[in-house]
Amino acid sequence: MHEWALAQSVIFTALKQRPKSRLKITIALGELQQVDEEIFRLGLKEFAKLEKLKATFSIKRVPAKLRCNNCNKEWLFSKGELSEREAESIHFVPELAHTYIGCPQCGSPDFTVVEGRGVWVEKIEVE
Amino acid sequence: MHEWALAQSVIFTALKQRPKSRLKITIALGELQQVDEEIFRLGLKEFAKLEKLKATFSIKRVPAKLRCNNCNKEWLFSKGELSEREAESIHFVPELAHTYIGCPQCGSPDFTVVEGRGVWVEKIEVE
Amino acid sequence: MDPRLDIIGERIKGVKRLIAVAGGKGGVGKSSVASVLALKLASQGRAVGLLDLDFCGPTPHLILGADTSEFPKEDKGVIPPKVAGIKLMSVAYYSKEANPLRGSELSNSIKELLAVTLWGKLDYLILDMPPGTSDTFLDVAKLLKPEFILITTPSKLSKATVEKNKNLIEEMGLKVVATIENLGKDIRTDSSFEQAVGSTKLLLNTQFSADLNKITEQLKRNLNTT
Amino acid sequence: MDPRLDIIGERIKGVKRLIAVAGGKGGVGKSSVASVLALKLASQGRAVGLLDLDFCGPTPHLILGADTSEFPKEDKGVIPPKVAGIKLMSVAYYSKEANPLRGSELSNSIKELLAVTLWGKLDYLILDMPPGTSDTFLDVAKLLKPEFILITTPSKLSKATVEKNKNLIEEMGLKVVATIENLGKDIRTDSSFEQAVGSTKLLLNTQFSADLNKITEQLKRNLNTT
Ligand SMILES: Nc1ncnc2c1ncn2[C@@H]1O[C@H](COP(=O)(O)OP(=O)(O)O)[C@@H](O)[C@H]1O
Ligand SMILES: Nc1ncnc2c1ncn2[C@@H]1O[C@H](COP(=O)(O)OP(=O)(O)O)[C@@H](O)[C@H]1O
Ligand SMILES: [Mg+2]
Ligand SMILES: [Mg+2]
Ligand SMILES: [Mg+2]
Ligand SMILES: [Mg+2]
Ligand code: NI
Ligand code: NI
Ligand SMILES: [Zn+2]
Ligand SMILES: [Zn+2]
Repeated sequence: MHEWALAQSVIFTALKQRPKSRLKITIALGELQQVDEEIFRLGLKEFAKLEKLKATFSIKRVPAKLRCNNCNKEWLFSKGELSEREAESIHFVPELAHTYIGCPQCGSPDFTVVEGRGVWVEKIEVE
Repeated sequence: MHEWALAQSVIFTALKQRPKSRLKITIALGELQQVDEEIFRLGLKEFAKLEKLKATFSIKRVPAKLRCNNCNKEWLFSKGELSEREAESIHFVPELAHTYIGCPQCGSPDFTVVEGRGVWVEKIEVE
Repeated sequence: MDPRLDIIGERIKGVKRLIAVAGGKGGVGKSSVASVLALKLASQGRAVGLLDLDFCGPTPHLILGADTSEFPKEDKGVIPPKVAGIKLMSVAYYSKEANPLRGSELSNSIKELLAVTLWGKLDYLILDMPPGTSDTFLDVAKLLKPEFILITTPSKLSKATVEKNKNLIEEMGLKVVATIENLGKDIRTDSSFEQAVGSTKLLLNTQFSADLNKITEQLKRNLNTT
Repeated sequence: MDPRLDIIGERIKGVKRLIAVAGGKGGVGKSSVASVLALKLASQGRAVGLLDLDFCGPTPHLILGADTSEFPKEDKGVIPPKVAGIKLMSVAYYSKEANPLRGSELSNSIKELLAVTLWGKLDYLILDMPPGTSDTFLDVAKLLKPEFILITTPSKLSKATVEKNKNLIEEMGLKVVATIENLGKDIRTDSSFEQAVGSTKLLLNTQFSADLNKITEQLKRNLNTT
């Protein structure tokens, strides 16, 4: 479960920022990476315990907005048309969306992930 | 005088946007490119006449703000330490700043031009 | 608004055919083919431009022995200097060092050169591409929509990469006019090539140059029909 | 905040020596040297990782004949699959096609792989670099600060490029441990190499491999002193 590795990175960010306090951490999960939220939450809990970090987590999911650099079309990522293997590849390396997805209007692989790529720490507050 | 080529591109942008009106065009000149404003203005006037575009031009100069990707230091570009030839090279291809300039704090050539790169059309208004 | 994007069309409107010499891998002979192809076409009376787009490893100026000690002349834009009849534009006029440029900066540099270079009337503008399918490739595909000549070597590694890139180019709606095997069946390994580097006169007399006859003729034939 | 940047140090803290195999030009043998060097060190009992960072032209998996049909196993992170004792991480497990990635996307992909790959304890982590001095080069210099082995060929074009890049690396405060001339005085052209590609057993018996003895011994000697 590589969600654990992603969760661990969030705990490291929190430790680096404010190691001693009781924290409220707000995390954005971009839909492009298709993170399994349940496993991710478990990872956060376990790594927080391991590192003796007191924290609560607020997780929001962010739709992945894509914009074509060729024709400016904007659309939302959905793994509808992708094979299991392609979707899983994007789960590991979100940029491979460019390998497996084309602009729905012009077909170009040259698009920008405007938002909703992957794991992002939005806020770390002292509770 | 390659300032004329830059001026011509601005006129083409204006023509594309609103060919028929009398325009007020606001242009930002980033200091990194060291554009000779006098020649640039002359170019704007001549190409506007040639293309039958009625326009006035408001030009503002924007200091070139650089930020190091390695150590986050921010500083302003000045051609102080550059040779004539190096400065002139940056005039033609502003990105060559990365070849000739290093971060004043850590020496890295890996910095971002936050603003003030070159010629930018900020606004085209109908007068 | 970036005014450069609005002038690029004007700058290349006098060009009859835009040809990108590309191929997945580095070191397969892209720059050698691009340079000698330009040289052959120019020596046969065609109006030819050569644009070096490999900012991290510019080479056509070395292959053609161009004098890069002076800046290109200017006249309401930048006039690409002529080398053996070829109008050559390259970052090498402006930098003799390694250019540590991120993709967005390569993208910006390319737009800048395209916006200010005055090519005039050309039969062929040949683009010498860097390896890979990153910013330069994507920008060229978007801004110039050229035809492609792909170069590979006989090696498995090179063939695998060029095949993938051919698929990508065609999926993007662009045309591959030829895939050339260098150091192999189409262009043979030429032990005299390295010595000829730097001299346009010697280059034209190499076996390498002779092996480019077929593609040169193909490009000449189709000039009026496309 | 990008949490990946805070975990990368943790992921490589068990690595004794980080070595980037680079060189300005493509096709000079970077991937061949990186792969066979990793193979030699592993065959001599060293713990070795190999990270393929050429996302637009991945090759070590082809050179080593790695099975990329299955995804790497996971256990609180991604476990790099072993090939002949080498822990190999590559985009090739996740894509068999051309990856049209802009520089910022290459940068993102590299950070992602570095953030999730569990290398464990290694004597050497060898980085197979793409050509050029763009995003991958700049990110590696910044995030990993490796030592560099530079590869060139005897050609003027390649030597000119590698010399420039050596200057750049040293100006950035990083170390070049060796510049190796491939297809020339340090590693000879090996007509059997192409046939050995894909078989780690055959590769170890090539002249190419023998020609890497010197650099292999150099790397082994200095392991405990750095
Ligand atoms: N057919 C050939 N015979 C001999 N040497 C060649 C041949 N093609 C290319 N070379 C040499 O191979 C090297 C790489 O060629 P180059 O054109 O720079 O490749 P690329 O532009 O694809 O990186 C150069 O040193 C060049 O002189
Ligand atoms: N010493 C050598 N003898 C024979 N072939 C070689 C040698 N070094 C490299 N090659 C071949 O040259 C080509 C380019 O090598 P590669 O390692 O992929 O270069 P790079 O990673 O620098 O692009 C490959 O086909 C490889 O098999
Ligand atoms: Mg992520
Ligand atoms: Mg500009
Ligand atoms: Mg080249
Ligand atoms: Mg390689
Ligand atoms: Ni996972
Ligand atoms: Ni000028
Ligand atoms: Zn599109
Ligand atoms: Zn700095």
